Amino acid sequence: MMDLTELLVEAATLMGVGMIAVFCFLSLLIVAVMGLAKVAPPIADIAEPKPASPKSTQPANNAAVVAAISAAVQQYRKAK
Amino acid sequence: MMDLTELLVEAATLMGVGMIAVFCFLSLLIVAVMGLAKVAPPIADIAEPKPASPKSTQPANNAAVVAAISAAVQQYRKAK
Amino acid sequence: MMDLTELLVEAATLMGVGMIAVFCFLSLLIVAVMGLAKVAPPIADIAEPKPASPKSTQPANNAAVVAAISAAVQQYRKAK
Amino acid sequence: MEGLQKLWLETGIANFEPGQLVMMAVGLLLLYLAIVRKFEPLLLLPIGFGAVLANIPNAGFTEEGGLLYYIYHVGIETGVFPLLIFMGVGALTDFGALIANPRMLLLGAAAQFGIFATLFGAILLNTIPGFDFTLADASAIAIIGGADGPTAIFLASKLAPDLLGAIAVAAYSYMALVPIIQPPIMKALTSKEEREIQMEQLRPVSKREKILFPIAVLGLTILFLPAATPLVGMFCLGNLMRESGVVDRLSKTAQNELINAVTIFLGLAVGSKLSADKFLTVETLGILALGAVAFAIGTASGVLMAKLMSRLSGGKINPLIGAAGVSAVPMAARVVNKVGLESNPHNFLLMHAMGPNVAGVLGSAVAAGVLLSWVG
Amino acid sequence: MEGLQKLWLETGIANFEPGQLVMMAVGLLLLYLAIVRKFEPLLLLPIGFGAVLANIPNAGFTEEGGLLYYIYHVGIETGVFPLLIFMGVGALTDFGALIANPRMLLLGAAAQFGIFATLFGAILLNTIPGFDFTLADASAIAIIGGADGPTAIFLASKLAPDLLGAIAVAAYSYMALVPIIQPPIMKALTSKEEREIQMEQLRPVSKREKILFPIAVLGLTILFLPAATPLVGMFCLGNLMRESGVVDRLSKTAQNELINAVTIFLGLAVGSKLSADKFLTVETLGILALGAVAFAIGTASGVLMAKLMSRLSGGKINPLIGAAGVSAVPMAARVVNKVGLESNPHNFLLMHAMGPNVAGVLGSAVAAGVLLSWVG
Amino acid sequence: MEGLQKLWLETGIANFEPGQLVMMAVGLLLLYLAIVRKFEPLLLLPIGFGAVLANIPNAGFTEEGGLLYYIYHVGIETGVFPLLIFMGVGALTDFGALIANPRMLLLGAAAQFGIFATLFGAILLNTIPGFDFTLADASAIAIIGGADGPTAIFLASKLAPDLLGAIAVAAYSYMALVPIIQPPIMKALTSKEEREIQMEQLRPVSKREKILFPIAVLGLTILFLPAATPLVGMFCLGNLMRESGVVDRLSKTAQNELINAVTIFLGLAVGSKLSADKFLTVETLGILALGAVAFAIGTASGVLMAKLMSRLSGGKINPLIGAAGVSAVPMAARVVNKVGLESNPHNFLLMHAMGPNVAGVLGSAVAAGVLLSWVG
Ligand code: NA
Ligand code: NA
Ligand code: NA
Repeated sequence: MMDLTELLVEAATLMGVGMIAVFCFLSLLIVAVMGLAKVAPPIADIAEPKPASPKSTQPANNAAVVAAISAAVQQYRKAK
Repeated sequence: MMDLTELLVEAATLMGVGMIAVFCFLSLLIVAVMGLAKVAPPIADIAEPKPASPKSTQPANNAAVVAAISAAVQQYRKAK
Repeated sequence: MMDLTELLVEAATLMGVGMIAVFCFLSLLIVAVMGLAKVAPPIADIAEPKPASPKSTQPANNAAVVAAISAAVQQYRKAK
Repeated sequence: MEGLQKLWLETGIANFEPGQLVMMAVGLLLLYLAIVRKFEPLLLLPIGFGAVLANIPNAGFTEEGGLLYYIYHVGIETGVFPLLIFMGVGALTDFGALIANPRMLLLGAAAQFGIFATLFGAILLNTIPGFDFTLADASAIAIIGGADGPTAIFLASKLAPDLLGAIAVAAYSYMALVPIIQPPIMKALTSKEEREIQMEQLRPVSKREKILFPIAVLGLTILFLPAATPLVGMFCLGNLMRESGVVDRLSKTAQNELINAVTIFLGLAVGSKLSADKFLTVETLGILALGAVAFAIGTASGVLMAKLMSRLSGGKINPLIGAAGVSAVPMAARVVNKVGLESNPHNFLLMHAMGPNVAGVLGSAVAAGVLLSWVG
Repeated sequence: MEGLQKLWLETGIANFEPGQLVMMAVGLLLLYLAIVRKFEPLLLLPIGFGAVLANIPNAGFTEEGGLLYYIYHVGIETGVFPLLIFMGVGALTDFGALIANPRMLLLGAAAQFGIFATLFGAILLNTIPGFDFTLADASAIAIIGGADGPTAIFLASKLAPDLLGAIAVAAYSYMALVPIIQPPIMKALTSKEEREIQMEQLRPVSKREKILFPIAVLGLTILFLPAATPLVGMFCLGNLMRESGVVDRLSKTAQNELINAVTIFLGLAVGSKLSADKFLTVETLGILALGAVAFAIGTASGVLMAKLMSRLSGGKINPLIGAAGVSAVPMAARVVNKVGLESNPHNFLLMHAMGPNVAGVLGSAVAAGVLLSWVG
Repeated sequence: MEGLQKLWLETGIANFEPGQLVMMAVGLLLLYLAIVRKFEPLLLLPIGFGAVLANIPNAGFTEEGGLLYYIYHVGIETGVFPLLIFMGVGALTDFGALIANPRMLLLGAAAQFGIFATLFGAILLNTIPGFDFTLADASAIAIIGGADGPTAIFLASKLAPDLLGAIAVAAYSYMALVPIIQPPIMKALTSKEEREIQMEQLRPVSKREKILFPIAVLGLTILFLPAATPLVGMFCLGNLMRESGVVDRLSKTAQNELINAVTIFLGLAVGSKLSADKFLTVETLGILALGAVAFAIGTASGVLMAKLMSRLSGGKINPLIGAAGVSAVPMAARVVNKVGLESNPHNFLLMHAMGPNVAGVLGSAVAAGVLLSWVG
């Protein structure tokens, strides 16, 4: 294939390009995450979900969920 | 393929035949379920299975069941 | 294929060879298991692992284990 | 710099096609509906995510060797995933309410008129230029009216794989919209007095009846509609494992880990069918419109049948429960309960609506069998 | 009316062949045995259901594109499902009793005489017109005497796939019948004094021995019987995961969800082999007869070996425990316990019988390896 | 006697090749490391066991029709297994610490220098006779420095399947050795004062941020690096299922049974690549050496980057946490915590190190994407 020098040059290029790409990408992600913090009001959101979740996490629009719960309850009762 | 009129006629036929088939089928099922109610004495059966089940639901004719239980017990003890 | 007599002879041979093989194999295993008993000091080993296991059974060199535990704890809390 | 340019040429930005962007927006919309609006999240979340993944340029998810390609071919093209889901749903379903009051099966039958009327409607759409649905296409679209996801996916994978994405999305979306679509229709077709009817408590059902029920259902399907036996058979297997009480290990796995794992894969595979060339067509608009019509007709015919039964029974049946005949378990039954409570705060219809609700599952599986044996 | 006639021509009623009806009855019988009689329900329920599904006319479960076709080809033809079950059983098995008293392995060896005697018997059946078993067929049939389901299915899928259905059904049926088949043989071959022998309590076994045991078993199998390594290897992997204590997550999944899901599929796939042309033959009668003989001979040779060991040990071994050497874990060990208690109400043999019982699993896997390396 | 000789010719003893014996010893060594030393047992136990099974003469595990052959072709060659593991790891990962302090992503970036430097090193090894790594080989080897098992297996299966066994073994071995490899490097590059720096408590993170985070990560990957979307996409799917809170059923299955079952199969399949002709080569020595170098360089570059950030932030960042940027979650974070406590017994760095730690997972997935889009 390629001779060694060419390969070494390509590896060196890839080293540089790769690190630049990784840093650029993760830097963009930093910006994006900082943006998220602005979109989302941190504290209200943290306080809120806990009490809501028992009712709303599983809206159970299909049979599976309701049935699963009732099945679990039944099994629990049997197990006792 | 077929021209539109033919298709419409076939769709209409299928509409009629399909609804008849669905009604016939589920009507037969009504008859069958009513038959079940006669075969099975409802109340004795309801009272009976509960005490029997702990012993007999899982006859455990193969290793899996016994071992599963002992494994579960072990895990439970470890977890404590 | 083969005629019946040949087959019967082969079946008889296999019966003999098979039982010899099974007995030899399991006899070797008896020797091996007896060897194990010498390698492993039974009592110290039995007393020892229990206290060690809670900490060390799952060294959790990767994310899965820690996260699994924390997830389980969270679910347990939610479930309460 | 040349190196960075080489990478740049591979970026999504440099390769996006407009259709892909639109389909990603559709995927994100489904994620929004699933997460924020909690519309059928168990399916719409994986479907939406699958739609996003399938439309990434240069990622090859749906090309040979790609993850979604494998999942689709192994699970959907073969029909295995919807059948396993059906087994799990069978293991999760309690037919007690239906066995106690088997007449409710008639409501499950009536609501299937939504399917067959929509089939006719889909063919009628061909009169509009741009539409060219075959009878197989029309059948696959019409099954949306059955309000049953795995049935719709199974039928679409057999009869109209190109429309699978749109059909599945429409089916799950409308199932999630049941609380919005059904109440006005239910109120329009019933009087206040009818909605106030209280129903007698259901009799208890014996274990033996519950064990024999899935066997009876399968038996009748074998005798009269073998084309429906893949769906009905796996459903009955799940239910028999549940009710027999002798294989609790298997039943528990079918109800939990197995159905969960398959649901993830099924959703991703359905989402992978949301590609621009298949979804951004006038047919999709037609499918969405027909789906809404199918639901409305199914609801109406269920309620009308219940009204008829109510008259014949001397007012012992609350016609609202007819709406539960479309299936959409257990959402439709809950809607019935809610509308019933609005008329009479002491009128709890939930248990009574569970009968027609599970009857609707059987009804649409039977309708699917009729379509398969006619068209397939 | 023409339309209804079209549907009618597709019904099961119009298409049933007599053989299919008989096989469905067989399937229903298996369901009855599983649910009502609680005979090995974890396998017989899915097998029975699979038999019903496979014999539905026009449903295509076992044709290319059908569900059972896929499951069979993916899981049984490849041997993957029985091996995964074996891994799970390994993860469920505690070899403590055997490690404490390794001489019990001789009982597990002796009981395999049931296998090899039956092999000879199967060939002998060829003298009757209508039977024409090859050595491979005879080997697959003989393994029924091993009283181990996955081993029988694995061997039959390799040596005699056409007989797989009958062999699997016979194996599981006789395993369920152990409490009926074994006691008379056990009583006939032992005196009352022998049955009353009490055995010494087993020594405790260290964790290190339990970890090294599966490695030792695998090592010997590699050295002397590589043909048995698929079965023994997966069994030892499961046991090593269990005993090592460092991969409890994996061990738990292998013992539960994985083995459960595979059991459902394995059962359905085995059931799909119960077709009229394969099952309603004189060979099946022969297989059923040979299977009963195999069990009886295995039980007898186990007991006789235990009698010999009892004599040589100066009466420290209760010969009843030899019957547990056929495997059929843990049923055979329980039968030993029960028969022991009948003679002496204070004589609990359960723990002592667990040693020969798990030895029987290894013994039949070794026998399967011998058969595979001779015939395969 | 002839018969016994026939069996003898099939034994392992009569058929062993020396290379197989050596590879079995390697397999046993891995089992020892997994069970006794508790080095990454979840992977090294199945890998070690797979290596033993794959090298049994006459057993055919890795030939067509063998168990490991099927598992490898179905799960590794397709890339499906590592992607499912990644989905599970995503469902197990809490990004809270990283969202609270996104600058930590720079540490996850810096540590990837271990990958790219190793790539150059692998090519440089070609100057030594006996080595002939292509750029694809070198890329697959270099990813060991990413300290992330599924990423390494995924990349190796695409770029250098022949080296897969050695690469996977090296990756998991060094991940297990993190507590030994990292501390000396960390101490050599930091002063005692730096190691004593206490960091501020992290702010709480809202549920909405946690839900949007995986979507943002996937969005950027789609825009800039589609080649990384299989890995990043499945990871984000798992994390979205976890954080959305609407599909707890699915998330739980992805975190438990699914990842457990796949881990068993993945380990066995990787182990099946440990054959003598592929593993007992000078390349393997090179891979092992390069892997150690990659880890060391990654650790050093992470720490140096953290030192720089510490200076720029006026001493608010403890440079030890840079070492966690290699990933090896959560081991590297724990090592940071331990080394921190050695300098200052009140300095708990665990939570602060979790940010760079999970950033390292993303960083190496991004690096894998760069390599795939350059070389693949
Ligand atoms: Na329906
Ligand atoms: Na046996
Ligand atoms: Na990394």
